[in-house]
Amino acid sequence: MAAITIEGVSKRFGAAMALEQLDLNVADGEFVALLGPSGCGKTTLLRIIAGLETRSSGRVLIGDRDVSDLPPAERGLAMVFQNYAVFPHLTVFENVAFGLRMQKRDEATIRRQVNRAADLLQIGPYLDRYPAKLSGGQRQRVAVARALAVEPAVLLMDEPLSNLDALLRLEMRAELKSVLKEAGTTTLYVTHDQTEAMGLADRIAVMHKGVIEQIDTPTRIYSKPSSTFVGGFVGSPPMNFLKLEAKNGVLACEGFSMPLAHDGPVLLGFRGEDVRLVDASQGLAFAVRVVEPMGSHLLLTGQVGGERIRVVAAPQAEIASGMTLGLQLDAARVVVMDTQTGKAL
Amino acid sequence: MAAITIEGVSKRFGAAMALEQLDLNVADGEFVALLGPSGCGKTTLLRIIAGLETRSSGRVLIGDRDVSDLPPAERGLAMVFQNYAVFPHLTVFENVAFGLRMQKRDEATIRRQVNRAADLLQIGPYLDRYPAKLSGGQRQRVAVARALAVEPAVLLMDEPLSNLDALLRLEMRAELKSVLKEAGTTTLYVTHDQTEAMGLADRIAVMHKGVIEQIDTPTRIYSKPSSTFVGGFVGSPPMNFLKLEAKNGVLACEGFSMPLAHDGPVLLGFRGEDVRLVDASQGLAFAVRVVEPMGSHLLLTGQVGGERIRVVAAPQAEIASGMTLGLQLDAARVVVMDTQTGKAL
Amino acid sequence: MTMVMALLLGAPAGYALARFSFKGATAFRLMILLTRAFPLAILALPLTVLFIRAGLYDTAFGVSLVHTALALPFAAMITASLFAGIPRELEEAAWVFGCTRWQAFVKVVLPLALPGMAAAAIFAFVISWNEVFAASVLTVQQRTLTAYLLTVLSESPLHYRFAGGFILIVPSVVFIFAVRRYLFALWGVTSR
Amino acid sequence: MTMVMALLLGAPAGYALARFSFKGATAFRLMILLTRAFPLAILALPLTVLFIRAGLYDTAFGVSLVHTALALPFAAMITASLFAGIPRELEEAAWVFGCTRWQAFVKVVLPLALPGMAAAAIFAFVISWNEVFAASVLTVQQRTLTAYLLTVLSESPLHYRFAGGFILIVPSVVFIFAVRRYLFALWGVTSR
Repeated sequence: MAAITIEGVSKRFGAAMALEQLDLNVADGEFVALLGPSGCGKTTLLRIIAGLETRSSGRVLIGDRDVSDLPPAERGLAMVFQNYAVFPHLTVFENVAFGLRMQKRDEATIRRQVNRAADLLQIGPYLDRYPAKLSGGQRQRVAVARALAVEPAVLLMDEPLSNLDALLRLEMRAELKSVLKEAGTTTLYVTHDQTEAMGLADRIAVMHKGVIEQIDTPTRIYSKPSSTFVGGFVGSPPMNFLKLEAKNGVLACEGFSMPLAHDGPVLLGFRGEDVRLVDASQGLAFAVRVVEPMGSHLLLTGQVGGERIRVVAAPQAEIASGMTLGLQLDAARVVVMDTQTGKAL
Repeated sequence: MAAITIEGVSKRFGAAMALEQLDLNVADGEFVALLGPSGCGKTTLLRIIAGLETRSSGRVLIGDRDVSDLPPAERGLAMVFQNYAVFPHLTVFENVAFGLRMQKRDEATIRRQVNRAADLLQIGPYLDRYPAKLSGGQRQRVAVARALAVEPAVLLMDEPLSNLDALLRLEMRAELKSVLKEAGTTTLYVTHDQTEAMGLADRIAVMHKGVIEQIDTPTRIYSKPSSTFVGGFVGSPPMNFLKLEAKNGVLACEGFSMPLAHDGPVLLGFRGEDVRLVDASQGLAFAVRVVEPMGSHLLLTGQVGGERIRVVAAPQAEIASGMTLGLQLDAARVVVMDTQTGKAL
Repeated sequence: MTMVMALLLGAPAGYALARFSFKGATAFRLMILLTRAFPLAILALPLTVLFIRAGLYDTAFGVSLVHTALALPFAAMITASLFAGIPRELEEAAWVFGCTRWQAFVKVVLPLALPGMAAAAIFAFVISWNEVFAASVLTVQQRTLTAYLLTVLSESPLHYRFAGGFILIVPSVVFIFAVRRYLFALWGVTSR
Repeated sequence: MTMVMALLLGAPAGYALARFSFKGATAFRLMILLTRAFPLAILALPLTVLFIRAGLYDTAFGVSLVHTALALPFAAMITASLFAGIPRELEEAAWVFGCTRWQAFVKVVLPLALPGMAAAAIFAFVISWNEVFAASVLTVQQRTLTAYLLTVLSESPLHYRFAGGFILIVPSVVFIFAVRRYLFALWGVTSR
């Protein structure tokens, strides 16, 4: 168990900056998710921490040790890869024992630790099989067991669930969360799937174009995003943004007003489930274009002014495309962004 | 515009039955989604309708015409492929015009229809480009425009959104829905993504192992699944099932009871958002193991008796893993399944 | 040297012919592999007899015919992997949008396979160019290569021969640089 | 015939040697392609001179050496595509779990590449087997193949020669059937 500290890490690929002067702290025993679209640099950062990629500048500390120039083997970490990377020529037992054997532990210790990891991930019955005989979900468990068996100070995970189907992903997510909580391992988890990051992490670091846009708890990332990018990337449907004009210390539109110490155009962000749908005569006029019955809710897509807005309604609501409804916003559940920078005011 | 009628279509691959005596009707102008896990036969069925695969038995009718033995070109349909299948050596214009050119329409008609399809899908600015210069989403639009340009009687779509990223998929879904509603084309849409099927379709046909398990509106598929498979496959989180014992015409557990004309063990199915969370002393004892804050809601995974249950709670609820809560079910919002067949009673 | 020129036209034409209608099945691919394993010597015997009977032996047409025959399996293999690289969906899309199988092939598959085919043809030409050099020596002079070279060695200074050799490989090198992207794809070595 | 036996051991050993440390870069791959385009005849000249000086000409060892040299680019190409087929993540996983680069290669890459290598070696052997037949004729008898065959043709009845040839190709055929799955992968022809 150890903290991870990243100080001013940069990475250039030729002329392109993949990572720009990045700082990140993961506390001992904490689970942090690196969330971002593909190409945002999240996997590069993880690989720099693992020692599989060289950094252009900056330092990586695990615990209090500067591991920046050590080979992967000496950093005291374990990793779970996107395609599992279980060794096809070794049995499940030997796969899980691989790290321990490299550490030259004695046979009894290896047996004990492998069995413990296997119990935790429920792969005990498959220990003698070869990975080719296992399903994707089982291979995934083997990869996690292999990582946990060495009792690493730090566990790195690179989109470990992205190759599983939806149902299995949901199941493995809950399982991973309870297993890692039990093991208490410091974990850095890379994903592009916001539901995974929300469900698993203690804190989420949202990355965009090589910088961390926001790092906070899932709840705050969701309800108080620090930029339009975070609001648009996290949550399904994404946050809605309306362009409004703030005047005389007040931001107002039909059926809504809040004090704001800013003059000029701003973006008002709100979640689709945080509005009240009222009669068209009250609130913002919302022209419904598409109604999608999602079972647990109705997803309405439509226009307010010229802007596309998505709103969530109760599943029993009788709404058809072509209708015009009124939206009422709650000042406690909105964010205000700068139109130029896209950052929260 | 025409209806699709499938009568007793079977497909054998060697000894394996891919489709078993399948019947399906898609009304004129209707949008039906074929939903199922990979390998359930949904794509095979679509390809048989398109004429790209041979059937082992049965008939396919489009309108009132038996097209079972016609080549694809003479069936009067259009198709959108999973990987778009836009021709890389033709410009966008020529791609969209391809079907019309094959029908030997005159140049003015071609130009008019291509432009109309391009306007509908908003690809007007790219008509002179080659597909290699387009993004995935734009290529997807080209593929749809090419299909709509021929004004097909029937439109077949094979997971057209599966290669797009999450945000784009959400956008294209709403767009597709309004475009197809405007065009009024009879559509059969294959997908493994239940949110797509729910959002888009007038009716959903849930397929499993070569048979259609249930065909109904999205709302009914969601709230009244006809089998445990449908309940588990549709909705996220999937439906929960508890094993209970029905006695003397009553099905009851703590805090819940409903009349049931069946004796013996049954499966009680309910949705995670349809329960009321109460004090542990009332209702079913629910031991929370994992709490995932999803922003718009909390996803609780835990145990009732020995069975895994997923429940949705309000985002503000203060619930931690390890707590025990009480569940109260609503008799109007449950389904009862046979333990043997998994079918609704 | 006229013989070299004749092959310059003859051999690639032969390869091109081989490519048009090919669509691989496993059995066929096995047969191709077998021809690779078939001893050339055994093949050469009846062929020579046949050639002498037909009056083709030691003529440009005869050599190009043999070359074409030998290159056919290679050409089939290459074109098979080229066609395999063209997604089936493209052809299927063409069918759905009104093409017959033949139209789909001409309108969709062929235009897409052409660049790769051209590259393969050039590559085949380069190989054949080298073989031709050897072949011309063998057929016309009726001596072994080594024997021939030894004779020449004793007759002409070394750097003349090397200069001649260099001129011969120049076109090969130029072609290979021009089409290397296709070649890597053909040989299945990814340029990661 | 002793020569055939010698190559049976010599040639595959040569290929195996070539495979161990290879990891491809674009420049290197280009060079390999160039050697394919390089006229054998030019190469043969200095080689022959060298061989005569070293007293290797017309010996089994000499032939196997030449064969190995000629097969090297082929072997490098094959092994490169074999190694490329082994996911990088497997090696990286080995590094993370405590291996040095060399250990990772020995413990992970090599065991995975071995079956493919064995198949490639056998295939190379099969090709070499055929070449050996020709080579033995060429080197020992100091005559051209065609000339030799024509001589034999006039001396022995046809079906004897065919029978002999058939026996020669039997092992090739057997081997090829045994390893065809690997061969298809090597040649990049998907057996869809």
